[in-house]
Amino acid sequence: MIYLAAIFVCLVGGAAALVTRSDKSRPLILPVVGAVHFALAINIIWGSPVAPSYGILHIDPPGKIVLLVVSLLFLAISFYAVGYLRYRLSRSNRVLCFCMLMLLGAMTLVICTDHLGVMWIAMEATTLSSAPLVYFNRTRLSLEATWKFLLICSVGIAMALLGSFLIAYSALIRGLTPSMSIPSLIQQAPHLDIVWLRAGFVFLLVGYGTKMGLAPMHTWKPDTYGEAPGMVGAFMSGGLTSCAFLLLIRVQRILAAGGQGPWTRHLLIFMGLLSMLFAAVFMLGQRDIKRLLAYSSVEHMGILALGLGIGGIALIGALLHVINNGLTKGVLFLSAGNIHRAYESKSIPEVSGAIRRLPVSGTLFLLGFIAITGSPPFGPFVSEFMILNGSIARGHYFAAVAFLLLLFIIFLGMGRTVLTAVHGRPSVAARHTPYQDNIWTAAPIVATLLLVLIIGLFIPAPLANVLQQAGTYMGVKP
Amino acid sequence: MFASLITKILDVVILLMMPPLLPGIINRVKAWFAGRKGPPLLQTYFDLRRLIGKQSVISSATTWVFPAGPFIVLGMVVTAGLLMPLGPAQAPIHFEGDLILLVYLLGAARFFTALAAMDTGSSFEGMGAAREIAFAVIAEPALFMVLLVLVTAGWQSSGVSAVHSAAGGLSGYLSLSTLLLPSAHAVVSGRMQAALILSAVALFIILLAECGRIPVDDPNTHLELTMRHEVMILDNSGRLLAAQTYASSMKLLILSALLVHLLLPRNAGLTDLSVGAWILCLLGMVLTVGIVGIVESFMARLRLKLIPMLLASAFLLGGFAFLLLIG
Amino acid sequence: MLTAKSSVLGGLISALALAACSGLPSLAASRRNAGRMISTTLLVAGCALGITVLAGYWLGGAPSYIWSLPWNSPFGPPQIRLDALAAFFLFPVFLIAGAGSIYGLGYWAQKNHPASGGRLTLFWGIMTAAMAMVVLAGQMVVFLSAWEIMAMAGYFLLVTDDSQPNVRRAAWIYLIAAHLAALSLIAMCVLLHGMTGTFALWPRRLPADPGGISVAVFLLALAGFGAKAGLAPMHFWLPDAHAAAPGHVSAFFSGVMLTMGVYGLMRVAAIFADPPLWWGGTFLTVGAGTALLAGIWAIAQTDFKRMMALSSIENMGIIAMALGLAEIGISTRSPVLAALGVCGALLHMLNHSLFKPLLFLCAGAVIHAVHRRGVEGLGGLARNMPRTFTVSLVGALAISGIPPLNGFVSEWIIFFAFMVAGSTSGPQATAALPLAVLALCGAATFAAYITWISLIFLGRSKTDATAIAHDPGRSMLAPMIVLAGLCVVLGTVPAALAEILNRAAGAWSPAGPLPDIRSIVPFHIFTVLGIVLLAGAAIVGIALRRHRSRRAMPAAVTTDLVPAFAAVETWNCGFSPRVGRAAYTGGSMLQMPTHWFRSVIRPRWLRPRIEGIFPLPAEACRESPDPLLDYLINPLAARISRTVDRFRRLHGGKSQIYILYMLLILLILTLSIFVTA
Amino acid sequence: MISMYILNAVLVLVILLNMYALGAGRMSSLVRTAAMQGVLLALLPEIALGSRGLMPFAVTAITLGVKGMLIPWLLLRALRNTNVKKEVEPLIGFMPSILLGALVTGTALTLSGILSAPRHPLGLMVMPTAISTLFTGFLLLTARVKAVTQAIGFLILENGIYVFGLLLLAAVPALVELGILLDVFVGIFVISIILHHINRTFDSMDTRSLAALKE
Repeated sequence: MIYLAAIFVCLVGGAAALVTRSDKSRPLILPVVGAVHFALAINIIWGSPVAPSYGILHIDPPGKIVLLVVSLLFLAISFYAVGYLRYRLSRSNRVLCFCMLMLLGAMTLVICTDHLGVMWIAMEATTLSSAPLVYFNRTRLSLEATWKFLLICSVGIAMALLGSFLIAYSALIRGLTPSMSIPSLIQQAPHLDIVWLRAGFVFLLVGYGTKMGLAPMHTWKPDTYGEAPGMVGAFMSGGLTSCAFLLLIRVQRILAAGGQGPWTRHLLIFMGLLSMLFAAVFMLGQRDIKRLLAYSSVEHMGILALGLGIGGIALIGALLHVINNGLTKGVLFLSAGNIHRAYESKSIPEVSGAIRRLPVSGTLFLLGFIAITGSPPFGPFVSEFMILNGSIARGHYFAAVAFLLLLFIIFLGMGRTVLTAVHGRPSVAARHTPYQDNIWTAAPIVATLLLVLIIGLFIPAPLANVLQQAGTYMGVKP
Repeated sequence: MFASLITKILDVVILLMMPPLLPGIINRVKAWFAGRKGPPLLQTYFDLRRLIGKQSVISSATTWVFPAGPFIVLGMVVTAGLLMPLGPAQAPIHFEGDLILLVYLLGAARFFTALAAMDTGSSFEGMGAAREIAFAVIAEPALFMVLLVLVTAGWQSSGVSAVHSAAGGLSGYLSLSTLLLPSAHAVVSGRMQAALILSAVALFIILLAECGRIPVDDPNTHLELTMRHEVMILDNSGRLLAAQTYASSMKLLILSALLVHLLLPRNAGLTDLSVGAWILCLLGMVLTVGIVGIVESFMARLRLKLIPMLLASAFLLGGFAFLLLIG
Repeated sequence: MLTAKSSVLGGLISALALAACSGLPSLAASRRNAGRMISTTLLVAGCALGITVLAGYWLGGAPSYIWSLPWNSPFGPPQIRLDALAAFFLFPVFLIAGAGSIYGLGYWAQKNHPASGGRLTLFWGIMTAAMAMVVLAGQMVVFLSAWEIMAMAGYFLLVTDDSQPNVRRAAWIYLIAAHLAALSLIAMCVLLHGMTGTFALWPRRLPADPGGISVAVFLLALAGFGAKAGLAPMHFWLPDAHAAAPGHVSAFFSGVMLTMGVYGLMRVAAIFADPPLWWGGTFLTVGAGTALLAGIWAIAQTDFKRMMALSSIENMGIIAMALGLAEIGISTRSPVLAALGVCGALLHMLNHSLFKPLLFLCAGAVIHAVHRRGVEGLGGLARNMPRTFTVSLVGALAISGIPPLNGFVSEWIIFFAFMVAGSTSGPQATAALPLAVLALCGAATFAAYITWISLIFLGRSKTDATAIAHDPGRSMLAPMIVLAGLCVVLGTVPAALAEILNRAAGAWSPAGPLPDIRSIVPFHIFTVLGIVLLAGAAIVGIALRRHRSRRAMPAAVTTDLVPAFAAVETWNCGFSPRVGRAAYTGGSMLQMPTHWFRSVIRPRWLRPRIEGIFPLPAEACRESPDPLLDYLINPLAARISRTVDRFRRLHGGKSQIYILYMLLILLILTLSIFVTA
Repeated sequence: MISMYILNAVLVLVILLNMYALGAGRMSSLVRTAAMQGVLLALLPEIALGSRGLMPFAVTAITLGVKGMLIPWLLLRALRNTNVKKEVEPLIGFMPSILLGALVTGTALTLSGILSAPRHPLGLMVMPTAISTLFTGFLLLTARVKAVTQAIGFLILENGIYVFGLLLLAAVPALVELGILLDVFVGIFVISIILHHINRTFDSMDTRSLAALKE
């Protein structure tokens, strides 16, 4: 029961966090859990050639990729958290540590199940456990952000529940035994009622799309990521959204088995491009670096949806992009968090000359920007290139043109702010804040960025293997 | 072989000896029209001899560019002259594409004239140099257009198109000495003649501009504000002035030779040693400068802002000629 | 036993690795000069190794090599390929990178710029390696990666002095253009992959393309590579970037980075065995337009680095024209025209990457000496900086195409190609018309560089800014002298390059072998001409050797050639002789052509109001910003940002509205349920 | 058969409660309406399907406790504690809201034949009721000013999904069902806590003060 072990580790860690008294030593639980979880994740992903299945607990190849991202990202964040929380001793981090671990556990459950109902439960659990994380700063703005996050995501997740029911209903209406388990749904798929199946997909798309942050359900994202601590933003934008995307992949697979593949693809391409468009519009002239990153997350969710919608090599690209986006978002949010600490502001023009004020974090932020906008030699370039390649190969010329144009606009919007923030001279006030880069807050970011760089240069064989598995699983012809 | 040696020597002699005559002719023509007696025909020769013997006055603001300039200019113009067939025979130096070199050498001469002028640091010389280089921006394309017409006409009349021939088959069709010396077998069309006449008109305008004649420039006035070439050499004296004067008259010779050859009938079939042909060519040059003199007698210097129009019209004439030719 | 192939690969890879890592010591020891010295040594060693390998490669007959690297990538193994064309473009990369880095020792000295010096050195090395890799790339992903790394490294070189707002602005515009170019190239590569089914670069001699994809490929390549080369209208980033960068960085950009665009254009031009005629026509038109506009814009500039940048654009336009002629030659099956065109383009590219860096280095030396960028207020520097003056003059003569310097040879070939093109029958003879543009550009270049040379070095100083100026140190002077020497050598002995040109042209030609360039171009005559002219200049020089006059006049000198110079003041109509300020300025020198072409240049006249009987002292000046940037791009950007601002209200903070969005999208998607597939 | 009558009667009651919720002018009555709806729905499986064992019974009991008592108590406490106005502030008026709700309900009822599964033991009323309730929830979420009203809207939205879930009781394992319910409860619980914080921090329930984060 290796899946349960991975979840159990988080629960135990959470319990330990609750009982630990010292705010100084409590964060150390995070790296411990992170390391164990990572080891278990490695075992799940590469431990056996065929993933074991225990009842509703099972991991599919796309899930392995997401699990890898989540676990890796958490590992990096957990080390970062130790350094970060040293600067935040003014308030208790008990809830923060507990909820981070609960979030990890819930995400692991999302990944390691093949039952739509359980997925929903776990997904709702992620919403609930991340709400206190958003409210960590205890300011009016963070309260407002939490409220909006909670309200919109709850409504969204309710839609997802309805969608899951609708898919089961599509079996019922044809007189079949309704089920919410994915293997049996795949089996039933050719006989399911098309209209209800499609309706189920629409609701699931809107529901999990909300969690993913696809436009126009993305409205919670800038507020939440803007007000949450950087590490929380990193974990949510890199891990949580990837989990939501995983659910869409799984649902899409059911639809495809039911012969509705082309229809879902059109929807996904539409939503993907719409998300990129919204992100592009709101990134132009965005002065708040964390909100900027939130919109970048919206953009990349759009890219993922687009890749899934296009299919073929683009789907492999999208899966690779899950890793690239997750890790790069980690780099960006964590370094933005450091900048936020150092400047006690997250908007230009207060933030300027970050490279001078924080040579390491500033440079990392800049490199993260270069990576996330799809510049080689970083990973996102490879995956975006694959998506573009796929869209041409499969005849989606309009999508390809729109994709490139929107990437350009996004580059403009993002570049303007990021470059203004990193270049120039820091203000006098910013030079006298206590924060300085240290090994805890810088090394995890450097390591993450190195991984992004490695993926950009070449795909390590084990990873290529998992990608290939996922491709075969999703019916991509090599 | 012997004949070609003779013609080459003849060519060099004309090139070196004849230039100072031309300003004299112009001045005589002008004087005749004005009803004056005018200076002697050989006045420029006398001036040159006197200047060579004189001491130079050199500004302390200058560098080596100033004294070297006139000699470099002279060297460039003489080299250019060696590329131009003055009579009915091939020039002393001729090769594939020498016509491009000719323009570049004249350009180099202009470069150093302007540079030497700027070396004095005087605002008067600056004015002259500014005008010189500004007018060149329009005059140069016009001159190239004329040459393009010449090349295209030459190729069309030869009946061969080197573009389609394989490796290395150009056989001299881009050389002034081939293009300007009509062969008896040339194929001539009315269209071609019209194009050549048009380009000759263009060339005449260019000649007026390049050699600093009225209506573009006034070589005689000493009101600095109206001058171009003369004001550039305002600080030159002695041998420096001699070199400049000599070089500018040689430029006049080269361009008028080009004009004359452009107007020779394309199928005239001139031979190297025919005395008549030599005299015809020389007379043509004299006639050309004579016309320059007539123009100078009857026209005033144009207003500065009209000069670009004049030069642009030369360019357009060349362009029309080309289109006429290939149309 | 090393084969020739593997030793070339090994040599090139080590050269690239040396270059790429050369900045690390300097970055690590940013406070000390030693790190910088080690870095520069490493880089120069890498460049020297690269040049040595190239020399060996040429001597070995320049065969075509392809290496597949053992590497796991979703796009097949990365490939590196070297052929004669690539080798031709590699040479300037190594040369200018090496020369520039030595120059940088003095120009951007570590002790004056401890922080940015290390960064500059680091990205200089990365840029060198990336550019070499762009040329060597044999696979799309390798190429795109190298391209983007080059663009980014260029950005960081550009923002070396990032405390200056104008530098940041120029860098930002550069980055926009670079990104636009990169995206175009990504799209181009994807389409190429769709066409050929392989990720290998560069496809050659493909049969005709039945679908219309090749049109898109061509246009995207033109946009992408054209933006890098600075072809109008994608040139808008270039003048500001070159003006804002440190001197040797401008030299690097203009001498080498722009040619990467040319390289790409050449590769794309060779895709089809029988390219459509309009390809060549488009190259020719775009090139002519670029050269014309840039030539005219250049003469209106008073900031001489902007002027030089515009002159780079102009030269890129000339190269594009030559490439267009070559392409027309291929399309019309005229090997002579094709050979002339491609050799003209290649040679002019090489020449430009010698004299333009030289000029930028000279400009940098002047800026270094007087700490100002405009030509205004300078003058008379030839006396303070005689060596800089001499090399600057060589550069100016070379770029103006004055024989016997190298610019003349390539311009001669291109003129020649035009004349050959004009001699075809049929409508393609109109291809000769841009000859006029080339002539105009030549004259405009003349005008611009005469102005530059004379206002900076000649005459009298207009202010006392020049009083302390002096020739730069050896580390700055040596690269300038080397480049100037190369300009002279290549101008006098162009035949030395003939074989290399032949091979490079052969490696380019998409349609069979081309005729030997030596059979068309009389290289030996250039050599004779060069020797004669140089000898003449030497004679004049010797004859003008000054020596003291025997007469007792103060400061009177005499020489063999001109007897008895009497040194007096310049005659100035009786006005106070020592007032340098009355002389022509950058603004006034080329005011006339600026005025003629004002509708294209769109200069801004800043005229003071002079009123009253005793008016106050006033200044008038002229600015000539880039019209495209000023009248199109900036207003457009402002309008777009206003429009976008209107959309921002969508995110107004009300949760009710947000939920309404969800309801709306739910409704829309629900409607799509009933769309049958 | 009798259970079918009761079922249909309860469902009609749920629809009526929807209308009442849309027209309710006082916060407390709105809260009570939602609670009553929750209680009715919790009892529904027991009434309609008879006893199915211990586990579903436990589910019913928990639902009753949470939806009928805990959540209303939390919400009412939030209302009582402060000096907020006790009136519901509509963005779309009460009457138009009711009309809109009625329109959607009517449409759903008309289309019930198409929407429902043939021969489903629970008959034709479930689907229209679910749609009506869902829409009511959405309307309260989007057309009311106060944060508490939004929470209640969400509650009603969940009720709608619950009604729909009745059709699929067979498809969902009891453990999963329990999990879903638990999540819903914790969700509403967390929302209530946040409401409480909002109340304390802003001294109002007005979402207009919750609009500082915007572009």
